[in-house]
Amino acid sequence: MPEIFYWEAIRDALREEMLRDERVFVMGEDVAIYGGAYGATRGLYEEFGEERVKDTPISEAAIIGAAAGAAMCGLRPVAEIMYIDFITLGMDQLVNIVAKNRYMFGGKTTVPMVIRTQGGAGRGIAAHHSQSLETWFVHLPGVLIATPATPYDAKGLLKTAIRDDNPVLFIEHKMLYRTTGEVPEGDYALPLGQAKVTRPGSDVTVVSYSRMANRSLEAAEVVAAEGIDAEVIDLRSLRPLDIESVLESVKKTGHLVLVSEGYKNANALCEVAFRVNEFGFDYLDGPMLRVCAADVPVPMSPVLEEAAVPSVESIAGGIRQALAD
Amino acid sequence: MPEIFYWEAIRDALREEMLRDERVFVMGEDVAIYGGAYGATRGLYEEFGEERVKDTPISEAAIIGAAAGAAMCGLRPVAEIMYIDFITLGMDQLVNIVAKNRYMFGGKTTVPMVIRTQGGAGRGIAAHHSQSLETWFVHLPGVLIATPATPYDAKGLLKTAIRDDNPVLFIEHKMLYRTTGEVPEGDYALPLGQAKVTRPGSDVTVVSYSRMANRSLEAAEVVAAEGIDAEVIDLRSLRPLDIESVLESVKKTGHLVLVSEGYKNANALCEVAFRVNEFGFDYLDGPMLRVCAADVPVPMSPVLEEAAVPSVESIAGGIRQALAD
Amino acid sequence: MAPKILARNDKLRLLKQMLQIRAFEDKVFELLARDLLKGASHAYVGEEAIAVGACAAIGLEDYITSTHRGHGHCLARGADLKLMMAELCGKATGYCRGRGGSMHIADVKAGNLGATGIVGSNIPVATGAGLALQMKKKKSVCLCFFGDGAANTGAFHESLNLAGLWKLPVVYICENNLYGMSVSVERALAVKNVADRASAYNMPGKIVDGMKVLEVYEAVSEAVERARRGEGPTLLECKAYRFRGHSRGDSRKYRTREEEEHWRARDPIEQFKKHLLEEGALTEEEFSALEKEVGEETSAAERFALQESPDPSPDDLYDDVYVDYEQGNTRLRRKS
Amino acid sequence: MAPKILARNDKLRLLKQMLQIRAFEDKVFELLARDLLKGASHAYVGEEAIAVGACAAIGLEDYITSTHRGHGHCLARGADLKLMMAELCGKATGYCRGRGGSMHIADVKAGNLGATGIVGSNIPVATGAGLALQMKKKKSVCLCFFGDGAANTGAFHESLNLAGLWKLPVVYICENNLYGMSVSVERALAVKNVADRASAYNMPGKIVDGMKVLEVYEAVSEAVERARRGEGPTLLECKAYRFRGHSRGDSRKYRTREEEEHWRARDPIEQFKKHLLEEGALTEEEFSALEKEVGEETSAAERFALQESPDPSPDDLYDDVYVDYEQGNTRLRRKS
Ligand SMILES: Cc1ncc(C[n+]2csc(CCOP(=O)(O)OP(=O)(O)O)c2C)c(N)n1
Ligand SMILES: Cc1ncc(C[n+]2csc(CCOP(=O)(O)OP(=O)(O)O)c2C)c(N)n1
Ligand SMILES: [Mg+2]
Ligand SMILES: [Mg+2]
Repeated sequence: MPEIFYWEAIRDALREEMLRDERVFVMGEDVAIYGGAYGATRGLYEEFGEERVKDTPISEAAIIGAAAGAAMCGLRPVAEIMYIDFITLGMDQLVNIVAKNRYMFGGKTTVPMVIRTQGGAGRGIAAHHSQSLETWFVHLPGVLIATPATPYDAKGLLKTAIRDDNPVLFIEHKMLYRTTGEVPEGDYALPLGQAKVTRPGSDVTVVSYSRMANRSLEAAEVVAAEGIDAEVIDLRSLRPLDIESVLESVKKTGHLVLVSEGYKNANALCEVAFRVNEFGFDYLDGPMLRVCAADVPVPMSPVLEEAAVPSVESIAGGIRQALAD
Repeated sequence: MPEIFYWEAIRDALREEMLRDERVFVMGEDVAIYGGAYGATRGLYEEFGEERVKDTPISEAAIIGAAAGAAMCGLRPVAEIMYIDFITLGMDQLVNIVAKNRYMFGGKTTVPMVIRTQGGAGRGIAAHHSQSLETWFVHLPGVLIATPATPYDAKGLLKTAIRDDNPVLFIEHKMLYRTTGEVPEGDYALPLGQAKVTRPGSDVTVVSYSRMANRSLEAAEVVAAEGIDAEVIDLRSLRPLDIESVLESVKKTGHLVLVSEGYKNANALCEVAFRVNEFGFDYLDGPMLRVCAADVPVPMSPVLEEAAVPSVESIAGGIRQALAD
Repeated sequence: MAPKILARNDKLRLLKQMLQIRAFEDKVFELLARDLLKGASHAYVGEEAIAVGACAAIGLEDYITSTHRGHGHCLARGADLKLMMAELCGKATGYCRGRGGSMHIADVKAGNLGATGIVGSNIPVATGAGLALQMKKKKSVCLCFFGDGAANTGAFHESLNLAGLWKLPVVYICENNLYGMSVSVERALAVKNVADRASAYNMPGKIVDGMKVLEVYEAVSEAVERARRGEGPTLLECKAYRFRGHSRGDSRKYRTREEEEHWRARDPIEQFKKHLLEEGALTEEEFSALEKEVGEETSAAERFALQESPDPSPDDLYDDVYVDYEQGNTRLRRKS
Repeated sequence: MAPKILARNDKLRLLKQMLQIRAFEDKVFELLARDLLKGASHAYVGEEAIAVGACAAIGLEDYITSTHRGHGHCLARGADLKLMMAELCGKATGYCRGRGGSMHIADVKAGNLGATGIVGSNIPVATGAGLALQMKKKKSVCLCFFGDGAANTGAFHESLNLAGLWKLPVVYICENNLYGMSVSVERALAVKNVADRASAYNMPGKIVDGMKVLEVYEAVSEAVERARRGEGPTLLECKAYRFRGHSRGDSRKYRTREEEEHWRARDPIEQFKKHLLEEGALTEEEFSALEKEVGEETSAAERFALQESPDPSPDDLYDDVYVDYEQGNTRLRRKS
């Protein structure tokens, strides 16, 4: 299988879906001529023209709201919000229109749209460009949420997101665009809500998503050298949430470590913890443990930034502690 | 002690703080002539004039952002966002400016402001006027969060919020404005971060806040008749969070029920659950249980609305189940 | 291109719609007072000419977006009084199966993209509808209703800029009823007229007498034709007045009784009736008959809503949050 | 009231500031290329006349708000090059103790309310600063810098409406450098000029040659005087050009090399230098000496940042999220 970049996987998914379905189009800031801040729409403008690849003004609320209106009128917009930090500017449209219109209107309309955005730290670009805000949307009925960690997942999940009749928040990670992975040529779609066991293990379950799923895997290798056999699960989507896979694993291991780049306090993975408490109380041999971003605005200084989000070492530390508790 | 309405308690706190400190002022939609959508600023305009009680255009982002600017320049604004559902429109200002400026600027500035808003269901006014969105802000470092359930707490906590040098999100509940309670005359302030045991008990701990704290108390009386002795804790503020009081109680009871009017999925009280798991794992005699709002946009129909948020009966059911598990 | 001259029948239809809106809302407020209807209802009474005149200018393939004060838009767009009343009463038979209530009525298939409880929040949606119509190369348009208060929201600005830039087929119709809740336009809008803002978005702006249904009809028709020709959006400001308070329980202390009287004397229904009488298109008897007919329809709607319609079942609470997925207790699953 | 005529010394100070900005940023890009500096840096090169001309028009009691392209504002407001460079390098000695970096420099006590990474997001903050000044009955003002792209954000609209309505002492200074990242003004703004929007907020609007520092100084001085007199805000649009790409890694394929050449020929420093030479306020020797001085200051700043400044300690990570509270492992507590 050919190895391609994460950004290419996204670009390919967009391109193939635009070829497949003429209702699909792309809009957002700098998505056309520039090809997207992280290059994920490169070449689309040249191929499809400004009819279907639309640069917009800096107007996040209008981008999300107009995508919603267009979706209700039969198109399938893929709107890009350049950084998830900016989604705050279109929050009302996302929360009160996109997520609610179908239900609020009695199930008689659909809002089939994708919001592509990206989050995460790692570039030293500080508090307004480094957040991981997915938790808010896990706490919001009405949108599905994909968080791919690999090129393979990115392509397959984005195709599903575009084809799904529900609004989907598709959250990429800025530090993954230039990572590579094997991706089969041609069409495939991956279901939302199916976690992937990326490393089978028997001592402790590590649950994560997005970039931290990869770091968790690295951490598992670190502790493997110490004789700890960790099972690593990449959730891949936060709604639907594949809690069964987690429960099955915890049943086997008795220990759970949750890893997220979101702020620690009230992190979305607390939901995973709560359900494990609910449905797997007796599986647990000790407290569940979490390794999350510090509850501080992400600082610019590389030293502080590194300390603010989970590292391979802090995840490994979490795994050790979970077994020590 | 005189009994006054919740709205009066808020009005009195505002009035007394405005008399005490001339830097304090009120701004928001319909806060002046109208006296606030729920009447909590009634009389202030007449007493203090439009200099210090300012009706604004319908511009939530500007309200929050201007309050932040004014706060950084030495005033102490109390900005009202009429419904927490509308805070989505000022989300960027709240999240990226209000909550972050101090830290991001190296601790060299303060943003001493209060955002008063209200949430909750109960009036049949549907999905855009009935949400309980506090969870998002629990998952946001930089703001303190008060959620008073009684007139006494409302007055005492609002005074503290206004005097605090941090930004405080002060979340009232629309169904509480016309409830009454004893409030001492004159000045008093209550610390943020101190939960209140509103009913001591020995069988199970019920943790809640805002209107649901009152409902939890009612539910405790219901199950008391069946011989279940529930301890009820009103958190009163969600940041700081008084986890010690919860732990102390669970140590005694061995069972925990969490009650929130926010959406169930990834509800802020999962944070309480997580910490109990972390620091009180051995206290628990069974799974923690939660009674939250359904994961649906709040429907208008009274029948559905009632089904969508915790009721005395569903809380009582939760308490019973926690002991049965 | 001049707007189509309305035939007598058309005019009588407009009159009837205005009467329907008023009768419907009088009934709504009666039911609110009797506690048979819950929630908040924002009355359109006094502003009937705007929705009715505007919707007369569009066809079945066109869209509208509405507001929190949406009964008029709905009815003028051809909604069924029964389904509307049922919706306001939160019944399973209502437009939104009782989930939306007054502030969230929609009928997307019939071209009504819905009301909203968030002031200004449908302006981006209407803009997106315009985008869809443009991309599909339809000659259709979207009418976007909003209030004077909404003209100060960020959503207004971002949307009108986008529409002006992309020449989208949207007609932005500001219903300036002089107040946003209690705050008068002078205390909220930095300029005198909302229409003065059109030039900031490279679109024509026009002030219209919102108490005159034919003036509204003509202005909207012209803007619609412009949009259909691909020349882009228009901002129309219809000056009007809401006769009732903002919502129930509003003591209206922000405005004088004199001001109210002044505007009541310009009642859009009375004016239109007089006009029709004068041009011989209507007799007093016909008017009474129309009133009676509308009254009966309203009563039938009330009956339908309160006596013939079931409440939604709590068992259906979780239905339709998502398409093709079902929410179980522990997990949201794709239906197979 | 005409703006104060600048003395020779003042003019040389302006020239020096412009040179400082340029040298500072050249150094920043050098350090970025050598990987000694992390993060994103948006260069102000080409636009120096705006910040320098504008900040010359205000005093110590006044405020500014800045943007993501903020080095110029900072330096013109009197920032210390060393502390700035340290901040960009994420050092403990920087303005924000290394937490802010390029996009978040602030010095509130010295009247700089800060930069921001969110386009448009300081426009409400500046408006609130104006409100505070008005309420405190100060004669001070706030200068609010933002880009052409920011003029299409909701925050712009809501803020300018509020300022126009309340006559706040704010001067809104749009730095129109023809692009918002890759999107040209023609492809983003529905009207020709941002200043055309002033009338929508009941304030004067004026287009200024942003490549001429004295023109900027005069226009801002006039607007400042107006604000100090209590007559309210002004919207100034300074037309300029950023000589570099939007940020590092921008291949600038959205604009032509000819266009770049055209603007480079209008270099604000060259123009001002020429002007001063012509009026005899400056000699070539003095200019060289100035350049040398600035070069040395820049090197000193580099040295300070890279050699004399420690990184922040990870132990301080949790400091100062809140005033008077400390974050422990399990609980945020009020310090006693
Ligand atoms: C974003 C938002 N802010 C505030 C409100 C509360 N509110 C409901 S209607 C209204 C006034 C709206 O004024 P306008 O746009 O002129 O419409 P009108 O009610 O006069 O028809 C307000 C402030 C709201 N629903 N949404
Ligand atoms: C709200 C928001 N949207 C998008 C971005 C990404 N971005 C950073 S700078 C920029 C262009 C800003 O244009 P303009 O306001 O003209 O300022 P300039 O960079 O030209 O100085 C964009 C789109 C952002 N930082 N914030
Ligand atoms: Mg109005
Ligand atoms: Mg620009």
